[in-house]
Amino acid sequence: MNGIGVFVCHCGSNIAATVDVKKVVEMAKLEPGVVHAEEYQYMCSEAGQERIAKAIREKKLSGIVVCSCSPRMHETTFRKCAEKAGLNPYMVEIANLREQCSWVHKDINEGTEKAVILTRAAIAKVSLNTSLYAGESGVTKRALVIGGGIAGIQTALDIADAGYEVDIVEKTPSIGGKMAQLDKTFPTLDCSACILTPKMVDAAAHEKINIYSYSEVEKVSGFVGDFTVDIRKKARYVNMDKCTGCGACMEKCPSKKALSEFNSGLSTRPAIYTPFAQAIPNVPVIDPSQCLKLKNDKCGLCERVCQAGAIDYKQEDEIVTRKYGAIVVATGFEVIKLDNYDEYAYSQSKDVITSLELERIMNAAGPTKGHLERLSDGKAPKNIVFIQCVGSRCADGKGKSYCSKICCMYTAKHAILIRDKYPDVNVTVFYIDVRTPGKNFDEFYRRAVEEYGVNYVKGQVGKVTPEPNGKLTVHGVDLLDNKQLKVEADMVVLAAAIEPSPEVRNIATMLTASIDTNNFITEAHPKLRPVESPTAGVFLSGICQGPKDIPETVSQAGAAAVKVIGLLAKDKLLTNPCTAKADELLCNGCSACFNVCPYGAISYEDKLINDHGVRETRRVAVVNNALCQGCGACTVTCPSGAMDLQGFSNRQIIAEVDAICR
Amino acid sequence: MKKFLKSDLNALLDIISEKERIYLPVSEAGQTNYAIYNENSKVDLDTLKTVKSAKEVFFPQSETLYTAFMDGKKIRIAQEELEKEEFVLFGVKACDVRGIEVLDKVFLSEPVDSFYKARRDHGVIVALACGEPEESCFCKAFGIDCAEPEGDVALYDCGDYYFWDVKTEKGTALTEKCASVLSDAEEAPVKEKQEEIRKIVSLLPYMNISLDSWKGATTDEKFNSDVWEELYKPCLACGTCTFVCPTCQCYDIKDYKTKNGVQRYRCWDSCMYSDFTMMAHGNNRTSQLQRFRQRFMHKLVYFPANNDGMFSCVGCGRCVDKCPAAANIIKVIKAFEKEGNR
Amino acid sequence: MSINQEFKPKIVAFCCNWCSYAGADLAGGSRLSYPADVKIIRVPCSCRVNPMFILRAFERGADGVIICGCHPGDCHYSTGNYYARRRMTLLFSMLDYLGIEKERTRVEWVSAAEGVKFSTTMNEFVSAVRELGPNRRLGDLRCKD
Amino acid sequence: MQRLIDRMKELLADGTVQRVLGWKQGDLGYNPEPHYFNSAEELDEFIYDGFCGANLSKYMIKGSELEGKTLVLLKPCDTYSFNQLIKEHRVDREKAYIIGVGCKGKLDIEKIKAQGIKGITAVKGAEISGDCDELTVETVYGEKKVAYKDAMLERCHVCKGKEHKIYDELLLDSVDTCDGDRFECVDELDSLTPEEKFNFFRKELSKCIRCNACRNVCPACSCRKCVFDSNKFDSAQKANVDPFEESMFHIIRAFHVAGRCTDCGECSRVCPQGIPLHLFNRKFIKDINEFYGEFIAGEDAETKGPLTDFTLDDIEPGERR
Repeated sequence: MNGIGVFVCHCGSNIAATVDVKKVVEMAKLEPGVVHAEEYQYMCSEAGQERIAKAIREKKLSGIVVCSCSPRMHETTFRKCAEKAGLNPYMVEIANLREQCSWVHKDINEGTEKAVILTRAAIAKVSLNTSLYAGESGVTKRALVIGGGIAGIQTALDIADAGYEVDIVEKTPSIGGKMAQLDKTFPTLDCSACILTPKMVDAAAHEKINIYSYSEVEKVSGFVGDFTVDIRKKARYVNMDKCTGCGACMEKCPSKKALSEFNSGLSTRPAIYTPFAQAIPNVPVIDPSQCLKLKNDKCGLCERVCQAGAIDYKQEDEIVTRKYGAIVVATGFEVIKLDNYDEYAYSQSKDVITSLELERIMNAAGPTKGHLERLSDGKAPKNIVFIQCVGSRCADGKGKSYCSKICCMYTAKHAILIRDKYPDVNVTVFYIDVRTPGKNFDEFYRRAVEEYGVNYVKGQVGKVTPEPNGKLTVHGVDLLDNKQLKVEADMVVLAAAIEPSPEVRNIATMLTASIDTNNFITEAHPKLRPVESPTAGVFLSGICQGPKDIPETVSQAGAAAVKVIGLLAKDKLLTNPCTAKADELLCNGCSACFNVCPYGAISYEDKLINDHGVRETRRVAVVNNALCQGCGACTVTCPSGAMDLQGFSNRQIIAEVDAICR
Repeated sequence: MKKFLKSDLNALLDIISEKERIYLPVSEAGQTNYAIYNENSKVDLDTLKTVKSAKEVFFPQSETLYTAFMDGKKIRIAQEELEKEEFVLFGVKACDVRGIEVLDKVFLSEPVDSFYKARRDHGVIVALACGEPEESCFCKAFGIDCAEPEGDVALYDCGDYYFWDVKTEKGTALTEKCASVLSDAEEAPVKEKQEEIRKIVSLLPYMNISLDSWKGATTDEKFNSDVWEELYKPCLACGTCTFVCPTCQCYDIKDYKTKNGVQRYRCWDSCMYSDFTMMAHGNNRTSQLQRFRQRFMHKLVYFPANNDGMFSCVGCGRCVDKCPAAANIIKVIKAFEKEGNR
Repeated sequence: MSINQEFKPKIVAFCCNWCSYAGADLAGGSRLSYPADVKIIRVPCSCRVNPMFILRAFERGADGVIICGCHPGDCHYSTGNYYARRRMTLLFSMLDYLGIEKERTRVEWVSAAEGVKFSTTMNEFVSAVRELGPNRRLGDLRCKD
Repeated sequence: MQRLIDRMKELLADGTVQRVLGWKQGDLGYNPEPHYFNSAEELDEFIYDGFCGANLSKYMIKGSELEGKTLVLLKPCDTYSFNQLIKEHRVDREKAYIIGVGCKGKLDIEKIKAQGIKGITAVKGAEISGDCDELTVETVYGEKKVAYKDAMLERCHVCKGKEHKIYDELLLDSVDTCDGDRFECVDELDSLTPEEKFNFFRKELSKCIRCNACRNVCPACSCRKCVFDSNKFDSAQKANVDPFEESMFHIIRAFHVAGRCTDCGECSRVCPQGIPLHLFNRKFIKDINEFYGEFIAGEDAETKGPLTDFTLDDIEPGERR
């Protein structure tokens, strides 16, 4: 390589104030291989880029170094500029003279000296650069949505409406998710089912949407544009094609002791069941842990009453393998277990409930048919205490450090609903802060206080004691009045924290998507790429990314859908050319690289090798360029140095080290 | 014949080292190798064999030939200086002395190796007759008498004294410098010592090994033998035998990138290495069998064919001692003997 | 301290592209200064840093080598820094065992948001190396000129 | 030993194996060499005694390429290496018929010579069938006695145990030889000041002649082409020009085998300059055990090595546990 051009940018005075750019140019000219060096006010400007292009063309440069701001800022700009001028875009290196030199050093001598060294390092590196070319891979025009809650449904609908096929994989027998369990929604108090059910029906009816209910993702391989996913369709023991959804089986089923998941365990359901009346698909499943036929080969009643002949006790799990271009994770949330919070007596008293349980109690289809009553004795409560932040905002490690975000609003909603329907019930809310950012949220909260006379107490509750008379004593503190409080209550409602569904861990591993300490999936960028995961082709919808309320979830679902549509609209994807590459002459086939590759990009082949005249068949590593993301883990684990990373090769990095230590 | 008290050894060395460097066997971290003498050196003349032979004094394991310096885009080249100071190589055994003779054939014939020659011109060799020869020794097979070494001066360890026998002009000059420590001596104790050594030599297992079948051997006859196939198998392709050998003279020339230029140096190479004589088109010896054969063919056939029958093995036995796989030249010689008798 | 104040150590910092290099950029953007002795080499991930690079730096006269990567759990490539952590833990322990002062090597997890941490880390590291003086134990004599 | 020879002949005769990889008698009583025996007659020169220290597992890399099965004799410690080589796809289990041979500790001729014994013509008492209690060394300077233990290789004093980790059949008895703690040497060095540590290693490494014996004998160093022989890192330096050169070579070599080294001790056994190279490997093994939990490379052929694995809460560099 003998034609390197160096372009030093002043960046106005950003660089030039603490770096003598003329000196940098002068020193660069002395470096081996450098045939051209110049400085300019703004290299990134059109005029600056034209200078670079001109030099590339006129001096037939084989590589360029731009001494400017961070490569994170303008590397792409200068690569494009080089490409336009006929130079391979990967023959460009950036010396970061702004963020990592002029802006952090005040003395011009020091700054200049460092700038010269950084420039040398970039020259040393670029002289070992090789032209790299982005590969292409195809796109399977179908998306997979994992999770059939409101997030998944909305994402699927939006993608399908754009004309692409979508599969929804939902682990429970019906789509609908947590929203289906809610009674009303804040701040407008619409009936949750009334707004959700039509969407569920739309999804089921959409010709582009295919729902795998009672199914789970078993295995994911492949990469953006070309994922292969194994879906386990759990045995339903009911033939979906034959079932008419008449419900006779459920009525006749003699085993009715199982706790209803849909009613948060507050009522029971038969062994053969649909989670709720509006379930989609409206096809029941048999719970094998409850079914007498499956357990003891007795009963068989449902088979007899089913006129459609849909019952099939011999049904087995089925694995379906499907190809997808993109995957959306919409796995939602669960309410945390309250084992760590027994001071609130959740395990001791039936009248201490979670807010989600209250939703079911308030719901007309719920265990109490919508009557507000104590679960212990069925009496109407007179005093209800709500405790906020149970397990949220915990600094002590007992619960979650984050704010669950939705609790303040749903508690206000519950308080209003109760006061509205039962004006004689006293409602007290213990809170740390009331957080109401959102359209019409604060107004809603103020209505609870001002219109509905809900008693908000700023302070925490230390203990709830069940009394012998069936009442509960709430020991709290009022921080504003600075006094201890003892409130007698008939019912205590805990705003328990929410956490990502437990299966998200497993799914994240399969997708090689990273999760944070709270099990939320990490977004590619917290601000600028909030609906993408760092793994290309994997997108995030709903609470799997962080706590959200319904409107936020729906908008994120739409955003994820748009990202998916944008991906599926392409016929070809360009792959990152900075990938690992194995030198088959040096490869031992030892599998060390395979063991550390996070993307499963390395496989082995038995190949006939000609090693300087020695011909033999050897087991050698082969990198799939479409899968490789270029982290370089394999390059270090490889003892012989057979594995190298294009764009960051061993010799390039060593050349930089040498230049810096010169 | 002169002599000096063993207790005066340091005095003698100090006298010499005032003006000249002395290379001699020094014990360091449990091993004895040639090193430059200083007042802290743990001089060890008792250990029979240094790990590396004395050849490294004249032909170091690695030496710079020249250095190129970059100054901007200009390149300046600095030739490495030749040896110009006198030095003494002290305590060399007979086999190693012969080893240097072998190297002379290579480096002093045209084209002369100037680095080597300069060192040879300035070095005085003080040899030392072997005290207690060991089982791996077989110098006698090459006509070397370890009881009477060549060199500029020959030393004999006799009781409380080292006897000092001057052999050359260089030796005489050195003797004059050391006159204050040396005194006149009779030859009888030396003769006695020599007989003692020769008697032990006659008992050693390898000393009477026969090289007859190798004298005037044709290349084809040995080269194409099946024996190699068996012999090379244990070889691990390390360079131990080559690097401890007093006569192996192959070297590689490499460049080392310094901060502002390049240092061109040469270093010992080993025909056991897979990249030995590697060329752009590939390698002319692609298997370890070929590389293994090369070494012994060179010692026992090629070298004598080009040097009036002089073998380039001196029977020091270092490879016998050090080969990690116990493969060595003795096993080669014996295997061919057996093959010949078959 | 007084003698060493003059000593300008050579510090090589390997920074992963996604977190620490961005953290260094943020330090720059926030004008948080640190000694000019620090020169950054951009690598895709801390797991790209080969012990060969570190020894090479010392061979060539570096006085200290620091590796910065994403916080464990935040790796752009999800697991890279976990491998890097094990490798560097062992390598640095070995260097310590061979008598190379511990203070010459360091690993620090610096996120893209931690400009302040980047700058304070570099300040600390440089002053620790300054205390030690030049690296005499791992350099190659041929690189001394 | 006759039992062993008979069994090997049997296996050769019935075609189970095509050849035997074992040791052939030397001519000095202490220098047997690794050898492929192709016939029953050749086995007359077979030997297995206290001087058969060579670890034959690495020879099976080539052995795996030969036609048919090779009967290979592995001592307990060699089986760890063999497992590790299987894990790394460098040997073919199907091509090997492993007879696990007992071990009563292997001898180091250098230790005998270090006692001032010269001119050795024969050594008695090293037979595997014997008690391995005392050696009688015949020399041209007379007969000498050496306690077997005093002539044993360092590695046998800190033996991992006499249990074979992989074999087709076992023959001959072992004797436990472990009477030391293999990490004591590491602890001792760790307790020194940086200056002292540095001086110790500099002295030892300065002896290195870059003969590559340690590397080439090492079953973990199974690279087709070593990184120090290739230009991948601009690191191909044949010479020991500068002390740094050796440090770099040995640090990187130890790092490359970290988590893979079975501590078979061959590197130290073969070093012509007597450099205690195992000190490098032991350090890594000790650290790995301390930091990531007890791990013995080659205990099986499946477990992921510690450097190709991690846990979320691994120790941070520079910390101690």
